[in-house]
Amino acid sequence: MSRRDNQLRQAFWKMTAIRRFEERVHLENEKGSIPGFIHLYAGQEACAVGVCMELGERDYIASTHRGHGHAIAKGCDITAMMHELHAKQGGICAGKAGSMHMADLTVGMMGANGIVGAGNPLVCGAALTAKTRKTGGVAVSFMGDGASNQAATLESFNLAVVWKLPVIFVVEDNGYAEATPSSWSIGGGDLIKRAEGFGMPGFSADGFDYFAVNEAAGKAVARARNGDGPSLLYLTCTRYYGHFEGDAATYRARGEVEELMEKRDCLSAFKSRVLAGGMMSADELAGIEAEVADLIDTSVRSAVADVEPDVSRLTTDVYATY
Amino acid sequence: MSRRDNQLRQAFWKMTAIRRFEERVHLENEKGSIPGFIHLYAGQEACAVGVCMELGERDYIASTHRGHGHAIAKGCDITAMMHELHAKQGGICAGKAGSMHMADLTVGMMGANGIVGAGNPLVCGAALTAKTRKTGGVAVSFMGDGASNQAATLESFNLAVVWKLPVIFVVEDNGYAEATPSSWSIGGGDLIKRAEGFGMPGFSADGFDYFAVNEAAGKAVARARNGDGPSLLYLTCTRYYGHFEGDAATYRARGEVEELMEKRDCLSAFKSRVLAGGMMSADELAGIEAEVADLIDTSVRSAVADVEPDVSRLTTDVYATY
Amino acid sequence: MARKTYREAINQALDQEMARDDRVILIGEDIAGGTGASGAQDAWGGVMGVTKGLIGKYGPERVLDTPISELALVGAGAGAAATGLRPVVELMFNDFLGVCLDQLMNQAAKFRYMFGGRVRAPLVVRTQYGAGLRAAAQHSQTLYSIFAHIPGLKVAVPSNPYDAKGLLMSAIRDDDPVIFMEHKAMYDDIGEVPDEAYTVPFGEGRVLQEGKDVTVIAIGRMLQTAEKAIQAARADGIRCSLVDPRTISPLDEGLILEMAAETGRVVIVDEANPRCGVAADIASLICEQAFGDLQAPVVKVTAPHTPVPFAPVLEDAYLPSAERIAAAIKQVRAY
Amino acid sequence: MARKTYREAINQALDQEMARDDRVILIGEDIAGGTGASGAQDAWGGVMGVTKGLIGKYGPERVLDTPISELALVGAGAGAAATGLRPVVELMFNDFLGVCLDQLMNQAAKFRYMFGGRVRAPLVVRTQYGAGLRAAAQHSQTLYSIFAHIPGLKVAVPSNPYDAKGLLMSAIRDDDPVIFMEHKAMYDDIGEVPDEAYTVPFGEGRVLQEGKDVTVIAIGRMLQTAEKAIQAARADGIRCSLVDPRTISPLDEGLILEMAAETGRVVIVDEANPRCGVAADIASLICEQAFGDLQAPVVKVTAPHTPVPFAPVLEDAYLPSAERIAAAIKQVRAY
Ligand SMILES: Cc1ncc(C[n+]2csc(CCOP(=O)(O)OP(=O)(O)O)c2C)c(N)n1
Ligand SMILES: Cc1ncc(C[n+]2csc(CCOP(=O)(O)OP(=O)(O)O)c2C)c(N)n1
Ligand SMILES: [Mg+2]
Ligand SMILES: [Mg+2]
Repeated sequence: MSRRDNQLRQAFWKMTAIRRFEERVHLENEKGSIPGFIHLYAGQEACAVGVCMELGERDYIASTHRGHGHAIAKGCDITAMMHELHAKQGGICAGKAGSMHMADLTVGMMGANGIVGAGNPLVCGAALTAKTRKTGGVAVSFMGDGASNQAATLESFNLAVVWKLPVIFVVEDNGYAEATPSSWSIGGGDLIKRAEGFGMPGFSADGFDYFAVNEAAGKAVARARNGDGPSLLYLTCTRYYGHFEGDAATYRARGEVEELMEKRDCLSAFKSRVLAGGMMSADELAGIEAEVADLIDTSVRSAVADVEPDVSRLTTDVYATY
Repeated sequence: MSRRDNQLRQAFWKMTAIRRFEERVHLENEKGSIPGFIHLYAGQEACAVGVCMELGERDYIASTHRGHGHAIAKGCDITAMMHELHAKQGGICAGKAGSMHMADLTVGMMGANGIVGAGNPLVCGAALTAKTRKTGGVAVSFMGDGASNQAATLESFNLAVVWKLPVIFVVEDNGYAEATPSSWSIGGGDLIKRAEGFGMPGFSADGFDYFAVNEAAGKAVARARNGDGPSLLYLTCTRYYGHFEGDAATYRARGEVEELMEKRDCLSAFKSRVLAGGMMSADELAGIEAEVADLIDTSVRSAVADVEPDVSRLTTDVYATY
Repeated sequence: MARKTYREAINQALDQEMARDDRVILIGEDIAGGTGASGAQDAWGGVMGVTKGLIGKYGPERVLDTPISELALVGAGAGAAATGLRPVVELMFNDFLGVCLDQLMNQAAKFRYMFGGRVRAPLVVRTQYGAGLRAAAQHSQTLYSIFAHIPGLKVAVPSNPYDAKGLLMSAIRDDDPVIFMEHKAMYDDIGEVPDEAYTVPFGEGRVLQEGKDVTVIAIGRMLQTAEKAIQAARADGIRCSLVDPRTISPLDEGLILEMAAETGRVVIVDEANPRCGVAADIASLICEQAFGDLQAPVVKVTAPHTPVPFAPVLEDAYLPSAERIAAAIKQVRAY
Repeated sequence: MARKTYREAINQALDQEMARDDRVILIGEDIAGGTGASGAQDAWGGVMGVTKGLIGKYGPERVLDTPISELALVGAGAGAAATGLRPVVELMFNDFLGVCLDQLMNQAAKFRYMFGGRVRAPLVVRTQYGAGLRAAAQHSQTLYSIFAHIPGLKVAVPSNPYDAKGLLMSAIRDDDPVIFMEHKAMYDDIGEVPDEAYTVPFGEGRVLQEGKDVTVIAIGRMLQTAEKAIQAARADGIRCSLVDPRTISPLDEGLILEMAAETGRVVIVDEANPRCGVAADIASLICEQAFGDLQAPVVKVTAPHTPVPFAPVLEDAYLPSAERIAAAIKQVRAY
């Protein structure tokens, strides 16, 4: 199999895994087996995967409150994630993180984040490490449209440009920050222009289209790796669920989501494209879907069977050294 | 006397007052009679005065650590300011503020500020008051080039645009933030473009030239008063003293200040222009200079003669109601 | 008297103050929700639905949705307060104070002092605190000790619907910046709340019950847990007083000292982290000012010095429990 | 042993650690100064000249000037720390924590706990605190109590040049985020400081003198004032012990309790504001754990609950004075 074929298999595997993961989390949360504040990523898969397919082991990403998709795309262990959401000892963060703080630095995932915009300074740091230690790595900050108005984000734009850091700021404009539309909250309405106002180029792409995202991400990543500094990648997309589990999303026009699901689903688009282009076969796709479904099932069973963290863990891990 | 003539008299009076005030503060600080951290505004007079001549009583300004010039331009009592710097009971803030926190809300001066960028959210609030109460007022935030990279500033840009506030963000680019040149610290190097990236127009003007500043400020203020929202006013200028009193300013090229003083002094330029244009006479100018010199002298004598705040004032004014 | 939830009590306080004084405005993220959207307006009324319905009554000029910009909007609140409005800013979670502290600590809190007493900053910041909803480390903190540390701020921590309404009305009428702490797990708590306007004064604590053996002082939601512990202690024949300071800055030092002196045995319950927290603050007050009356060490029951964990089993252990409080009561009684 | 200033001691600690470990980098505003300018490079070495000369030795890749962007640069420090560097970030004045607290409180401090113990964040934030230089309300605060309140942070408060060097070396080698508090009025203080590298461990206080009557515990620069007060008390025949906790998080509870128990009479001196401050924290520790040994109330001598005023006469009254401390010593002795 060629590298490209392999890439496509992987991309489809990851996008499917994210979708099935989120659907299952939705159900488990409804059943009451997953506690806490949950923000689902379903609908935006092409963004996380399109970008992360351009990244390797030495690269870092920082994520948001809506972090499951980025974590999976960057290579976090799905079973460990499922354990985490079930608040079990075998969780990716031993049950201390939950949905909003999942991280695995060993695969370059610096964490979901409960503070909007907070990942942006952090990737400046990861990029500084890459630059100082000459690892060749880059650092990517995923954020939402709402985050693009946050102080931390904007200050980081400038710092990354001044320090010429290998950073890619990825804005996933899914139309809303909670109940507030991005068309209202982003002054001027044009984040490419905003990026340019800080002296970095912006690339935009259709976030429903894996191939478009991947191509644009490739440019931004190459630029960063080349030592040419940061850039912004602006992706339009949508989320299928409410802002968090429990949000009725009445601020969206009636039928808005359904129409997008039908016409612009990133997984369907991917499938049509690879089938039409003869890049993957229907069997291959089905095989991956089955494999993923199985993995998600197993992960839930495994999570349910796992023990809760021992109460003694309450006071461990506050410090590395005491 | 026509309104315009009167305006020019006032502008010259204020610019001269700022210059003499700062020169005197420099001396008094050297003598040891003015304690604390002092940042002098001399050299930038055309900026503060050029803008504030467009403002009236219902308008507010917020200032910076380098606030004496803005305070005088907005109409703060010079004698009370001098008392404040001498840490006396009769100070504009009863001796509790010193140089970095001078304020007089009754004339629309919301305060010098020790936190770079912090005035920007505050003017959004003053502008919100004006908008909500329909006072017709506008609010101006003065800031330095360095402040244009601060989180609070950038977030305020967006908020002012989204709320369509009657705000003018005035950046006085005096070339340096402490020892750091603005040519290095401002990503992209173009604040007009940065403003546009947030969806507001930027106006630039030669900050050495009172007339240019005043004209540009007029446009920005008119726009805000008209309900058309915020804008940014970018002024290039220079400071004559070090960043603070005590800074040897070795980061500046040798002779840089001297050359600017000689060739680009805003007071000299003002005088040449009004004399050449027959707008004011040499006698008038000299009269104002003498009047100002006298005022500054008197203010220092008065400040020296004033008492220190009573020690009992240490614990008053923490709250309005206890 | 009507029964209302904590949420409804707060909503009514806002409503009545907005009706009474048109300088009162609300600012916050999605406090209406749907601003500029094609779907429903007032779609949220805040993440917990507390401000629901107010935009309908007072319009978008007085109920302002915002971009995600806490620093700018808290600062705008401060600036508006200094220039004639009486803004009530919602900081969705107190954990976000990390992105807006400057405008509270260095601006609003210090205006009056720095400016020699010549300005008022009648700003209210409403915010949610507290653990218990499995919201993990960045959405479960109890940070009022930081606010109380800062001179110039006042801090109210209502423990029930009645106080929530009365303290919020006081806060809005107060000429100083007030941080108003709402516990996120209490919004559905129900209590007697008069329909008419009333205020609960700042700096006046309340004695919920009196007992001769031990004085329990608890903050916010911990009153409920303390009540359970006191109940349990009663089975062992121990009678406790229970004190709710209601505002922690100003603090009703007189009442606290008096109640401490009465029993000579004190337990302080607080769900914040212990180091430099308000429990330590109150304990040190008692030890300095009521030392002669003390019969036993002043014992603090607080969260441990850890972030808030996600896993329910850990979070439950994090929060002071009725058992731990009861044990502390027994301990000081037996000392 | 060489005599050095507090400033030189800090500079040497940075220098020696940078030489020893090339993962150590410095980040801050004008910590070199003149970057990109046409005049002198390394023009400042920080506003107080503490980092002077280091860019010359280690180059601009390891000594990074920045735009005025504390939030981004503290966050960059946190991100760099989590990914393999050991950054030392200078926050010019601790008062600026208002603009960068989130990256400390919610990010760096919580990484390890949130991530289940699977990451280290060896970040040091050096910052200036303290009153006395007529720098007024926004440049004179003492905010370490806020840092100490936050689990996950360690907080060092060196009171002399020797400790400044040794604690900073420990801080840089520590795998947790450390806030390193430098008093702005102490940079020219001189003391014995070995030229060779050494560390002063965290969580180990120091007894500066022993006396049987009263135990005085003081923080940072207040050690000097306390020494004067103890001297004055000696004239009245009162013998004091003097304890320097050196780090306030972790706190050497063992030493504090032992020293408190020895005399049964304790005065705590701290220049921070009193409410929820470290003085209250230590007092409450003693009252809870050493109650049986106490002969007198634990008295705190702190700044009042006010911002720092500008006027020298007010600022001098704001700071705890030797007279006030001596009076407290007499008071607890006479109790
Ligand atoms: C600093 C901060 N402010 C507010 C919030 C509450 N909040 C959580 S998610 C969210 C909306 C984020 O919108 P966006 O960035 O577009 O991301 P999306 O949810 O669409 O993925 C808000 C306001 C927060 N977590 N942090
Ligand atoms: C938030 C914050 N960071 C840093 C400082 C320290 N500081 C005071 S003035 C200054 C430089 C400001 O430069 P600029 O904005 O260009 O104003 P100028 O001094 O040139 O008038 C700095 C870094 C501060 N006061 N506040
Ligand atoms: Mg969004
Ligand atoms: Mg400047």
